[in-house]
Amino acid sequence: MTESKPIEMSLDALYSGFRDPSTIASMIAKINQKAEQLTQPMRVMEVCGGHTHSIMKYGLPQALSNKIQFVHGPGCPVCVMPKERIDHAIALAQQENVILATLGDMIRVPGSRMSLAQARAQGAEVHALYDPMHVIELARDNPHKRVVYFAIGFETTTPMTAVVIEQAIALKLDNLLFHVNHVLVPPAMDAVMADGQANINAFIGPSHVSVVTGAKIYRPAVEQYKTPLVVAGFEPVDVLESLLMLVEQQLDGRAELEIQYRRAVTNEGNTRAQELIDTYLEPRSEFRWRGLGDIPHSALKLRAEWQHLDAENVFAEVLPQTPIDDHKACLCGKILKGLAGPKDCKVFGRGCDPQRPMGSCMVSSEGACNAYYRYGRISEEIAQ
Amino acid sequence: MTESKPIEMSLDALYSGFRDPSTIASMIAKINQKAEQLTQPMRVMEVCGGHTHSIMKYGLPQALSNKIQFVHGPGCPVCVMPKERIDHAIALAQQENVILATLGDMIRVPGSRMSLAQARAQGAEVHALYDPMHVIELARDNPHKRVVYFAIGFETTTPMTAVVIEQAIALKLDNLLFHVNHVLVPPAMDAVMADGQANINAFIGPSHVSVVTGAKIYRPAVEQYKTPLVVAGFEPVDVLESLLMLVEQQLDGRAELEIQYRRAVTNEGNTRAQELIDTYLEPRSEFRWRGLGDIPHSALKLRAEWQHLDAENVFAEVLPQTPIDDHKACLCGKILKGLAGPKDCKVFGRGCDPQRPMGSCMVSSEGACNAYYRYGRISEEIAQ
Amino acid sequence: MKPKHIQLSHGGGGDETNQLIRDLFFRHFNNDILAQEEDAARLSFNGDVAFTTDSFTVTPMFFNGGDLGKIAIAGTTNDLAMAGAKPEYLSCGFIIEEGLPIETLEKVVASMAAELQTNQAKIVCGDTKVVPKGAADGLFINTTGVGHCHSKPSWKELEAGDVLLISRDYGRHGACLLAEREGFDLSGAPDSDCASLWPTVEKLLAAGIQPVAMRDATRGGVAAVLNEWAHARQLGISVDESQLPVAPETQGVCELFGFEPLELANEGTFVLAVKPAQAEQALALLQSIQPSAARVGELVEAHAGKVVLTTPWNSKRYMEMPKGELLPRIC
Amino acid sequence: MKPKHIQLSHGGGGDETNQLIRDLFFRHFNNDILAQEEDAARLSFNGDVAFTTDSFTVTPMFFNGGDLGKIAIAGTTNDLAMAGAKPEYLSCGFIIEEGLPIETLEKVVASMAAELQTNQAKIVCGDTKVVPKGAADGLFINTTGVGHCHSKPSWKELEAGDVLLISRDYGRHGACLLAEREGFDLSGAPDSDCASLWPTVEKLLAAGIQPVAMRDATRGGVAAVLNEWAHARQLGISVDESQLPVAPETQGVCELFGFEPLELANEGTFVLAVKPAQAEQALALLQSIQPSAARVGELVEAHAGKVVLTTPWNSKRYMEMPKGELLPRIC
Amino acid sequence: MCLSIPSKIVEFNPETSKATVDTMGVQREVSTHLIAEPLQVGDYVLIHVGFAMSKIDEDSALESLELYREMIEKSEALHD
Amino acid sequence: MCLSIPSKIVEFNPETSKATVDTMGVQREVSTHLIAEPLQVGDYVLIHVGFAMSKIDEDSALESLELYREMIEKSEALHD
Ligand code: SF4
Ligand code: SF4
Ligand SMILES: [Mg+2]
Ligand SMILES: [Mg+2]
Ligand SMILES: [Mg+2]
Ligand SMILES: [Mg+2]
Ligand SMILES: [Mg+2]
Ligand SMILES: [Mg+2]
Ligand SMILES: [Mg+2]
Ligand SMILES: [Mg+2]
Ligand SMILES: [Mg+2]
Ligand SMILES: [Mg+2]
Repeated sequence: MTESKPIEMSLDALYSGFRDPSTIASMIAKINQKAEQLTQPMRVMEVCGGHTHSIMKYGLPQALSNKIQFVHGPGCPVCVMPKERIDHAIALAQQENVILATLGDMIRVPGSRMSLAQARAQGAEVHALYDPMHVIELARDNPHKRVVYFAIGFETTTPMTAVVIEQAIALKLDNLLFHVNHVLVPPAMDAVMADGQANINAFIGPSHVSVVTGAKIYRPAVEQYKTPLVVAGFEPVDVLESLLMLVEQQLDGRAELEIQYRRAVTNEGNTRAQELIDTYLEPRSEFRWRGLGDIPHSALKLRAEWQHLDAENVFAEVLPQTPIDDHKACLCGKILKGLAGPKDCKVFGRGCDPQRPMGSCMVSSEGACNAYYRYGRISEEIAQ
Repeated sequence: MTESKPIEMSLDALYSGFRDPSTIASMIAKINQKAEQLTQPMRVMEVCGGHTHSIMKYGLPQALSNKIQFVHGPGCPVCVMPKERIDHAIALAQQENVILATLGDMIRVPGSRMSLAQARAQGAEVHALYDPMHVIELARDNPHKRVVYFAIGFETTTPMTAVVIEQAIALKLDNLLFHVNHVLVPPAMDAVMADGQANINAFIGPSHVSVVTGAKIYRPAVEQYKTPLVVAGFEPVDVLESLLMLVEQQLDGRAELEIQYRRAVTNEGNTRAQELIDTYLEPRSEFRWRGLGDIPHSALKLRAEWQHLDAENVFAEVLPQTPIDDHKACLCGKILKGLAGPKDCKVFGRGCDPQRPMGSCMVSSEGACNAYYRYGRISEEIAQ
Repeated sequence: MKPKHIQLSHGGGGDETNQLIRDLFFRHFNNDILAQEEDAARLSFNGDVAFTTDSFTVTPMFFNGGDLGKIAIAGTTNDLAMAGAKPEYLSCGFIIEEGLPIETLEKVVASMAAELQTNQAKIVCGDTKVVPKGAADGLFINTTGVGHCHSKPSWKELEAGDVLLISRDYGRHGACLLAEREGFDLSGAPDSDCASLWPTVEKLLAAGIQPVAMRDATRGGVAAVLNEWAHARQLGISVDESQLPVAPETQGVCELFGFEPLELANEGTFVLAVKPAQAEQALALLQSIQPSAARVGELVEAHAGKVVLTTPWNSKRYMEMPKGELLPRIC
Repeated sequence: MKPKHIQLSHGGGGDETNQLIRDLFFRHFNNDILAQEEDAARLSFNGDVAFTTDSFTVTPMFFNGGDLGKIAIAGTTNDLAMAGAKPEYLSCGFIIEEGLPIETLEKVVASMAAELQTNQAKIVCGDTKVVPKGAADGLFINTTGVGHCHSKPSWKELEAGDVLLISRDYGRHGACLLAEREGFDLSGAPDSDCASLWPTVEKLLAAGIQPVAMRDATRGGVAAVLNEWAHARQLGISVDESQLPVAPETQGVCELFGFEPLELANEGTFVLAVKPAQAEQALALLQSIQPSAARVGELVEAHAGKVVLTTPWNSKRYMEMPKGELLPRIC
Repeated sequence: MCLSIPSKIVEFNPETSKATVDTMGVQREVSTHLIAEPLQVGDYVLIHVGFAMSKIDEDSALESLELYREMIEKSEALHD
Repeated sequence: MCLSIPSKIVEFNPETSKATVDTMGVQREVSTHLIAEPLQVGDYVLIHVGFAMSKIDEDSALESLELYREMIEKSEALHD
């Protein structure tokens, strides 16, 4: 075997390189080989829904040793959105001369009576955007209507909302309001771990949240819960390399914060993005998460000086304020802590399914119950 | 033959009674018999387009002696509308957030570049109403737009516009404006007769204009031009009875104002309607008529105190002000005076036809050229 | 939360589309061919067939005497019937606006199913598209029909001397819809004539009537049919005005707005040309079904290309080809 | 002042309608049957025919690789071709929004005429409706097609062991349209695959290939076809993920918005099931027409009703039935 | 000019100045803002673009109709 | 969470804070408001909902890829 040429940088290298089947296969082999040495199964929570998607799409659980078990975390912004907030969006969209805009598949998520897609079908004006900046155009093109941007997402998407707020202020767009639902990863991790019950041995840390925040935000959790965390990229090779790093920590008895996704994540993150967020937004005293309940300081809102842009303030009278509890039978809280699996839930597949989700974990394809409903039984079935 | 029962009042009697084929036949026979005594053909102008319609629809020229010749008058509000006024309507309709509303088939009439129907097809918001009161609803339903009522018609339709103005003021509808094009019959009759050239021996006076104004408005013309006028209903029997009355006047050497349409027309007319008109509208110094040119005091406008409701005032900047002359080849002026017939026009049927009218008389089915184009040649053709 | 309104996802070609097709269309249109669930229906024909299409949009969707669904079947089966063909198989294409209540859709579909029954015809293939709110007006339906020819009437066979009959009083559908137009607000207007004509045609053929030509007087009304025939054959058509059957309430709507009943649309009224020898028998048969059926005139050599109305006092005038958009007359 | 835009009067059934039909539709679709000017076309058939319908709405109306007119013909002739039938006769129904530039309509009609040519098929009857501005989105077209069957593939014949081929790389049409969606503003997206498939099917049949089943992967994409087949036959379908042909630019659009190429619509790409003995020959023939044609998997007894993808590292997962509305993924 | 048709009042509400009128069996609501005289159900009025524009003088109408009947009778007598 | 994809800058306008990026042959305009470092054509960035959210560290990416290649080579060597 001769020495090969150095790899050259290219877009293709960035894609194919991290999806390469042979790399995946060797990485799997290497993990499985190391995992042999684990004395008991390692329960790894991927915090982020994007990772859940990759893990499912590339069939990693099947390929990996039973010693590696995945626990799907709370990191899907549509799944964790409590019904009362979706009801807010619908109530706003149903106002005369109000246009509600939000991102992508958010409009499919059911509130207590319907989804935004259903509200739209019934006559409310709802726009599913790809690009948050489009609300600026929407507000400009509809000077006689008020446009409400229903802002959702974890730390990844928050800076984009901040840019839009900045632009709206600069352009004096007085018909553009914001309904802010940006949630934060660290408090959610705390909510999972805090009671000491959770059965989680390692974390795969979010990719793009970390691009914004920097890896530093996970340090307190790693230290407090003595649980290793590797910030991982989204590609299958990224996820596998991170798993390898976690297995190695486990075998070494370490509980450290590491970064696998070094090509995009630093310890400090994107400081300009952080400053922008800080200028316009501040933590709420608490926010209700579907599946996890009320979590202190777990979401953002507009700062006091921008109250006139806050749809929660401007439309206070028409927004329903009753919190809606999770369904009693729903085990999402336990599932998120690694204490139960979807099959343990009495209504799984019988009352709760992706078409009519009863709990957070069934809402989007990144939820644990949803993923299990769709893929989970495949090993049994394929085994035939 | 026994004495018949008295006729009873009913809607049917009001319709069928005045359309009864035997009555029509006897009336025709009686007129033709009397007309024998006329030493030369009697040229009767029906001032009103509605009468033209009846005369054509019931085939009266064919049934009547050649001694009775019809001259179709200027009394069709859509035909006499000059192109520059239609251009106004189009310019208004094409404004952002302006809705233009007008009555019925007005939207088919071509201006200098297109009709309102074409403007609508190109994106302007144009409503063809049956009932002028609907502009009130239109203005209410579109608080963020301005609604312009393009008011058209002779004295018949003017009081309805006055009621709408009254309501708009009472309801403080500040987004409802008026573009007033109401025209007056007496100045148009003057324009036809004034130069002494016109070859007209008798007038059939309008039905419903007269309901509003009373027959009194024709007295000056009858006296000045020593030409008899009979105010006639619209039904075929009405028209025929009026003709009979005119033939009798002619034979007696009289030139009087008579009313055939006594069931609806008095000398004084509807005084409430007259007062309403007077409250909101006043004569313009002059108004251009298609076919007849500029005629002094021949149309109405909003009174000075209602200028803020006047679209001609409010939108002065966007309204084209160049008057558009009739096509040089067009003989409408002469045709209206009974000095020429459609066949005398060089472009009749060759360049000027109902689909692309060049002159006033071709515009609507009540115009002389239009009527002749459609019906006029039938006697020749049927004779084969 | 089963949706009560059509959503874009119902048109996406996925599970929700399939559910809609199965729960609604298959249930109401159920038949052996549709049950094959092939994208294209397989049919078997021998000999001459007629093939015709129409798209249906009607405002309001439900009106006195019918609805969009009834029209969507009657309209296309009538074109087959007018061609002397038995309506056998139909396709249907739905274009649905996001937000249409599923209940509304179901009413329309049930009405289609009932009207298919009248014709003993089947929907054998279909298509469903959902467009975003505002991109269509509720529901548009296309139906395309095919069936064997039992007779071959054609306007090309029209000759001077042929007698023209009309199957009932005309202008009802147009008057009915005008009355429901926004801003007209009428009551007491006529019911639409909306109906399938094949049963009538079948009886005519069974009685030995040989129709020279038939045409249902839809858009443009009776005036359009007669003018098109006169123009196409370059023959005259002579119409006796006093024989024209119009219901008083149809006339009433026309008086109010200055419309001409001859120009109003019909959805179950047809003009039939027969040889003089069969005119009386055909008329009697038509009148046994609709008493207002009438003999309206005949084809003549004179005034080629024109339709001429004769009044009782023997004046004549042209019956004109209608203008496109029906607007209330001002004069 | 000849109008440059469609007006309501063009749909009124009067002179203006007739002019539009004559000047535009007859001119472009000109053929012996249409020239008869009957409301229903008269055709002659002997034996089995396929009959299918589709309505077409596409935003934007013109896109890279095609337009509404091309799709309107290709879509329906493809359904006939997939049924093993030669596209012979089509009807077409236009629903036109008031205000559509007549030039636009003519471009669409000319494109239909060209695509008919590719199929050697004819439009033999039609219908035109005009709806008020705002009541439709520019132009909707329904076409319904009929033609003799030259073969009778059917999903009902699918059996375990049958090999599944795809005629070219998939997802292009969906990716092309997504790129033109408001707010997406992409350049460099793939051209649509929009094309008529009968010429390809004709070659397959001529070469002696006996298709077990064929389906064009339109709305819902390849994922919908495979899932429907698996579900309908209660057989499994096993797909080798590494063999699935997707163009890089199609993949690019999907990466940007989180779509799955298998779920994107195609308008000229089909899945073909053949017996294993004919698989190689059929694939070679398909590749001679489109080099990206590929063998994607086979029917199996296992995991009945499901489509299972196998990765190169031998992991398996379900290929899912697409959700209805394509929305960019947030996660 | 201006189409106008005889109709019969079947309902009348002086407070809203609205009447329902019948035209050959078809009913419609019209405004009576332009009529100064008292109106009542059974009256005949002329309707123009949604407004009653005047009452119809029944005596005069009947007088005309009687006149026409006489005329026909005379002319028939003539032909007899 | 949150889909984000590597793309290459093919055009950049610092005044409008807009860049055109290429993603597997597809081009799109994105906002660069969130990037503090200087950008230039040829740079690789991560794109999320219409924004460039960070530059990609090329050295680090190549380092990973080299590592993977070595790993494969080793495991192949193992199997040989
Ligand atoms: S199956 Fe539904 S109800 Fe049960 S745990 Fe999962 S999401 Fe909750
Ligand atoms: S034919 Fe036309 S141009 Fe000639 S007089 Fe009549 S309207 Fe005028
Ligand atoms: Mg709203
Ligand atoms: Mg406007
Ligand atoms: Mg048809
Ligand atoms: Mg039809
Ligand atoms: Mg027909
Ligand atoms: Mg289809
Ligand atoms: Mg089809
Ligand atoms: Mg199809
Ligand atoms: Mg198909
Ligand atoms: Mg038709």
